[in-house]
Amino acid sequence: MTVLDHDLATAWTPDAHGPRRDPAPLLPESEPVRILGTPALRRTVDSPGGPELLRDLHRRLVVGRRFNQQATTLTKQGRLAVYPASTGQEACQIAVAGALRPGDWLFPSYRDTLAVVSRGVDPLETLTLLRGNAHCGYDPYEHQVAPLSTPLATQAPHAVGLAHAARLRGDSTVALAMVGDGGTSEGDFHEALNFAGVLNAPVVFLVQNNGYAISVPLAKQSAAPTLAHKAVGYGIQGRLVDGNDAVAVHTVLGEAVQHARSGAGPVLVEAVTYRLEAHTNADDAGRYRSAEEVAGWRERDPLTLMERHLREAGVLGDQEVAAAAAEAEELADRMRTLFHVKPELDPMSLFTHVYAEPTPQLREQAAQLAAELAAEAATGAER
Amino acid sequence: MTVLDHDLATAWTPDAHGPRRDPAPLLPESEPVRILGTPALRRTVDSPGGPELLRDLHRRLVVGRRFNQQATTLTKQGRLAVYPASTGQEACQIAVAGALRPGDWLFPSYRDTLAVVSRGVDPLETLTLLRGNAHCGYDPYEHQVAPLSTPLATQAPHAVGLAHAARLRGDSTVALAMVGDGGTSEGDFHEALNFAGVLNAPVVFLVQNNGYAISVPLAKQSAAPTLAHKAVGYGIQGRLVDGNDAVAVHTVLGEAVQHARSGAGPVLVEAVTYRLEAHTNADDAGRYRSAEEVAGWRERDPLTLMERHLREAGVLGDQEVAAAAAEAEELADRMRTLFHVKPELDPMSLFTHVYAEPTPQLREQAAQLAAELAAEAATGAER
Amino acid sequence: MTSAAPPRAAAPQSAAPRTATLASALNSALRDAMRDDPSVHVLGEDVGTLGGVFRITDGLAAEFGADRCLDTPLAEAGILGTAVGMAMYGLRPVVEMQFDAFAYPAFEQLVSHVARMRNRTAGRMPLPITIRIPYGGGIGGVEHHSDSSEAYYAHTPGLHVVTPATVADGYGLLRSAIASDDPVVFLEPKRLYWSKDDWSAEAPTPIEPIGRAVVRRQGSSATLLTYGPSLPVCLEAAEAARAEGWDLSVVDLRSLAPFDDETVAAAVRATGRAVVVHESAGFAGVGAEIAARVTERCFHHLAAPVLRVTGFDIPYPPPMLEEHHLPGVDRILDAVSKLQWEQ
Amino acid sequence: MTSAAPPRAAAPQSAAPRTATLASALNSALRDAMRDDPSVHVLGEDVGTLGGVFRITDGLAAEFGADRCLDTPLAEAGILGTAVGMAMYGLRPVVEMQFDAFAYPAFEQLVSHVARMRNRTAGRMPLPITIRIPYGGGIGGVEHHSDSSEAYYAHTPGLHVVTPATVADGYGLLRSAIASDDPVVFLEPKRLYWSKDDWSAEAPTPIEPIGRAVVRRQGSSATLLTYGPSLPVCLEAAEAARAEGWDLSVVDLRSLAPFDDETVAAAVRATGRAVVVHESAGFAGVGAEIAARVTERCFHHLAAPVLRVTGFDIPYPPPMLEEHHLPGVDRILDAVSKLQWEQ
Ligand SMILES: Cc1ncc(C[n+]2csc(CCOP(=O)(O)OP(=O)(O)O)c2C)c(N)n1
Ligand SMILES: Cc1ncc(C[n+]2csc(CCOP(=O)(O)OP(=O)(O)O)c2C)c(N)n1
Ligand SMILES: [Mg+2]
Ligand SMILES: [Mg+2]
Repeated sequence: MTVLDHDLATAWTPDAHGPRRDPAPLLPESEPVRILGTPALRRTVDSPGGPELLRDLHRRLVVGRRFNQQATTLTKQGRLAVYPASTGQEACQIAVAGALRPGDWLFPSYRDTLAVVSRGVDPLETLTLLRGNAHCGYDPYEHQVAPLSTPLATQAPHAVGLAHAARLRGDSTVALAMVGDGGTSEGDFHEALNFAGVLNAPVVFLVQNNGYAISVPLAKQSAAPTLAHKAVGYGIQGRLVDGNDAVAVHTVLGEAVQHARSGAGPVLVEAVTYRLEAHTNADDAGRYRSAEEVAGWRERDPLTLMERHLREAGVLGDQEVAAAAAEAEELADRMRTLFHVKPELDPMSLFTHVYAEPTPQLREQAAQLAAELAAEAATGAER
Repeated sequence: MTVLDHDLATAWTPDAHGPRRDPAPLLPESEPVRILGTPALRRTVDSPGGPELLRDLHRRLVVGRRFNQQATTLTKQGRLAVYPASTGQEACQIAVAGALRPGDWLFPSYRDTLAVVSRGVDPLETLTLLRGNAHCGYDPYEHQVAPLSTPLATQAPHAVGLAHAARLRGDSTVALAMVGDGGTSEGDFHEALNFAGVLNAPVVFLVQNNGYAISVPLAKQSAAPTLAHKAVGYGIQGRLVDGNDAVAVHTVLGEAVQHARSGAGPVLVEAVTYRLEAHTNADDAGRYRSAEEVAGWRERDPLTLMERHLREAGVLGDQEVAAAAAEAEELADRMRTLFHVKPELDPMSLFTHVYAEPTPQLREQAAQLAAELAAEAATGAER
Repeated sequence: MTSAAPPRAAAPQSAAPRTATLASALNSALRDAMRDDPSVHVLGEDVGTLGGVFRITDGLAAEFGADRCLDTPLAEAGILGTAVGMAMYGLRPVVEMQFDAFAYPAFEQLVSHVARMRNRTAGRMPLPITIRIPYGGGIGGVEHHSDSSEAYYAHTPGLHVVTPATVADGYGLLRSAIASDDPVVFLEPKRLYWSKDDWSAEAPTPIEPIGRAVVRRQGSSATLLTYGPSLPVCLEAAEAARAEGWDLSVVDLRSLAPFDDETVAAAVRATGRAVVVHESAGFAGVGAEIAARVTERCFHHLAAPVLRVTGFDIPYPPPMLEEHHLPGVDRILDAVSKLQWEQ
Repeated sequence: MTSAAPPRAAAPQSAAPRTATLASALNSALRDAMRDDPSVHVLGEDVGTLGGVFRITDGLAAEFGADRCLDTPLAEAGILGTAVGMAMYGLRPVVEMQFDAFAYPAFEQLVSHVARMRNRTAGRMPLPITIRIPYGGGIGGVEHHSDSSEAYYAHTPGLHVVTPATVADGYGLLRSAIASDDPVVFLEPKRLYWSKDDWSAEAPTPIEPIGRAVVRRQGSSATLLTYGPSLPVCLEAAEAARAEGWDLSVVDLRSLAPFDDETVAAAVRATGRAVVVHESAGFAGVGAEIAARVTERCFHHLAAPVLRVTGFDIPYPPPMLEEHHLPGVDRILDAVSKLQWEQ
């Protein structure tokens, strides 16, 4: 006598085919998807709109790099409290913005300021959190970007909930959540992917595997074959892509978003990349990784790769490179100007948005602060 | 130009082969392992000690079932506050005890009282929690059994920590944690498996997939091909076994424990089974599953299966069956006797084990209660 | 999104008040809120087909479909995190945590996101989420099924913390909580689920605004300040106190945050003596806040320090010992007797 | 397992006291505890190779190996849960949570297991775990990096909650915490990490027992009750108060649970007036407990209600506004001035 799978299935699930599914289609590719340096690049070049797309990606990479550099400079000038640069990860950052439509939602992690800016949010508003004058400086509803999430992986279930709600409303919205390799260890990552699988929510999880969580290398973070293999445990699609190949990330993320939008289910994309700078300006990366390792990755800098391959393919020339550089300088200029102005601070704003209406307790406390400020002002005026 | 995996590996990991590993060896079998009703049973029968093993498993199943029945009866008599029966899951429960050596540790979930008793813990001490006179009634160090864990999956990281500590000490201890299908959704389950993979801790996770978390069927809990497929995301071995086939569970769990003990790494075992009774005596299972479904599973009752197949194989006769039944009655008798005695309760014990030494605050509070009790006693005496 | 939908018009039939349990009033509140506002969604473990382990969501999946009353996977952080995302998209989620202690896995989502999202976004992204948590002891529950966790929530800025003690408030306050544009931790005293009172789902009580305490008994000797599961105990104690010659006021706080200083201070000033009563551990419990703020406000009206009768500072005991832990009538009267009457 | 190992013998060389930071004293305490007791293991995010983001575990992995000072995966519940299992097997784990708000994911493990395991097992399975948490604001940290979470822990029976404010206590109390057979939440005021004092790792201060407050300044007019990051502010306020004619006592609680009622009540009785000062939100904060219990014990010695100066009941503000949130000298003096001096 045998216990038939088929019996189990009918017993437990509304669907006669479940819960057992063939894992094969869910498993990621065994090598990261690459386009630069492969025949696929040529096909892109030859496709309609291909050269424009490639040049656009290049331009956004160049501008993105400049954004990272300028933000780092701002920390040195004391105009930002702290900056976690995504230098080296720009291919992932800009691809996110490219893969999403207006109406789609982005759920960035604390390092993903460039992705936020690429989606259209003002650089000053994006960097408010790191400047220190406010928490989230932008209106999440303006460009459909959730606040930068500092507690790691906690924004992943938000993306699932939003995608689920949108689907219930009949909208074709996709939500994309960004998590680091370290963030995949958190319980919230697991719960988000599991909910996504069960709800079949139109959500894409992008893991930027940059090899480190601050000082902790991937091998101490996970023993998985790849992080993309985690997808199978949730019955969702796993994808693996070279995160330094801007064309590949753009392509794979685009496919993932399309997969989710079509109702085919969530996707987990692992982009293999590297953080070229320290964790933040406050970190000393020399304590945990070698100069040789960094040098090796500098050779695979997403910008360098892109420029070299596009030049080789004949879609990029000195003129485009110069134009991109000029646009980058413009952004940097704008950032300098924006950050030159001291932020206006209103201490009384501490009480404004704790609740829809301040509680009686907060009204008392606000009155106390107001009195203190008035007294200070009076003392100041006296002097 | 290509980015070589090999380069990534040397860059990020101490090990030139990591982090990419071949997932194939980690994936579970596509069908649950079965022995009853397959040629493998014959091989067991013919192996040295085989018939004794089989008869022993049968005997323990029969005794285990009786344990469940008697405990359920005790709830009806008001002698247990609540009882979550493992009726239908006895093959898993007894296999656990069989797979572990003395010195190994068991981390049971709230339903796993039979596994605890099978490991040698006194039934009265095991059931204290559910009787309501104390929390954990047994000394965890006596039989190396952690307290029954009510918050789901929270005991899984404990098992990892203990296994890790034992390995650091040079002991050959294995820890086995039991989780339900519902429990696999919790963040703690994920974090435990991830830590286990990274630390290569000698730990086995047994998921008893009984198809429901209270009323929620598996299809609403997980979209994974099987729960055992979750293993690959942690770089550990997944196994799938028919949880109603006592010989198969015994075999697979034994292999898993051996795998872990040998240093080859953790194992996740999914045992496919069914809870024949309601969630607890307080639950009304008719609200969420059909009589037909239950009837179908009754036909695959682990006891019935075992008896039928062992009789067919000629290793079990009326005499053994009667002996097992007698032993079961003996246990039931003993339980009735044990539970006939009212538990001794000492209200002052509330303060004894909050800290190694009571704090001044607790001493004050204890004095208050002592005074109340004295006053009550005086009033009682007066009357 | 309505911020305070009116109660539903009374149903056609009999207007005569009938008896109802707190559980059924909560169920009515959920049902009426879902009928009035399609953006109200219920989610949690076993809330759908089963109707919840306490049956508070009974019948909702049948009436509104599985999407509006969703059986989720077993993961509390995931449940609350998903609700956050749903609220971001304009829904009004009502989350059920199965028991007090099983809300702890969602603590980070609650403290770091739910409580702060409005503030973080300067008011642009409010999260109108109601988090229902059956709490407290006295039902013979085994470990982890009897925690009183209100202090954790009351201490967290950005949350409202509400707890009904009567059938009518079960309805009225839950309607308010769901209609609130702020996140509300709605603590349901599970041992009162089966308590009954005159109340009818056909003519429900009006919505009770959040933030107002109510004097349940007017007395002159001393004031008992309490909430949730301890209200009936305090009322009983007040009756028993008459034999000792004390005429006690009893105040039901109903909302721990915001706190109704006005009602509370007035009630304490009127008697000059007060005892705070709650089940949860006393140390750094909500009772400490109440005692401290009452003293700040009423110092010169107080003939004695504000005393506290609370659970001991111990893990919740096993069922057979819980009676010794829970504040009972005698312990309350003991405290009242210590209010320095001889002065 | 030793329950209170003696401090290590002084090293050969110079006995002259030198200057040290709180951070380095904490580092010495960890190192000495690991040298004295091989069962002491450190684990957490970035504690190994990096030595922790605040460098408190600097050099430990180099001296004791990666197994004794373990870089874990990024998952706080997993870290604490793993530590529970290690403690069950006889190790004495010291866990680092990277920042206050990042300890919340471990809340369930802490409340439901760490705090209760000894009680649950009738004393058979104690968990001698130290949970180090850098806490509080004033360092210009962005969101989630400046929480004061002590009230959550102090309200949880089964935990000790300790917080040093001086370099010497950093060493002495951390040694005690690690040697304790009970779980200790060890809250490190991160803005004092770089504060300096006369102290030398070669001749470390003796181990400080847990549970004793200390009077840091003896005065006669009123008593400031405080702990951790607010101690230096209170000492400064006491200096400034002299100009107003007030001579203030300052009590450093050091241990929130257990609480040193004796020292505190004596200090308050001596002055008849008291102000509690802490950074965390005031509502249902530890200050409420202090005010309530001081009032219960010293009612007739009090000339005025015990007042509280605390953080506002708001999510911790962005760095550029934190100065307005944090209790400062002026706010403390304001409170002192309200202690009804005219009576
Ligand atoms: C819940 C939580 N724990 C700890 C931290 C502190 N922390 C900030 S960034 C970081 C490392 C993140 O690593 P990864 O997820 O790989 O992202 P990356 O920094 O590489 O972009 C840590 C531990 C945090 N922000 N949230
Ligand atoms: C953290 C937590 N959340 C919720 C519960 C309440 N609860 C007790 S048993 C149960 C279902 C468990 O299902 P499963 O893990 O499949 O185990 P089974 O009951 O089938 O043995 C739930 C939700 C709990 N005990 N712990
Ligand atoms: Mg990383
Ligand atoms: Mg189950």
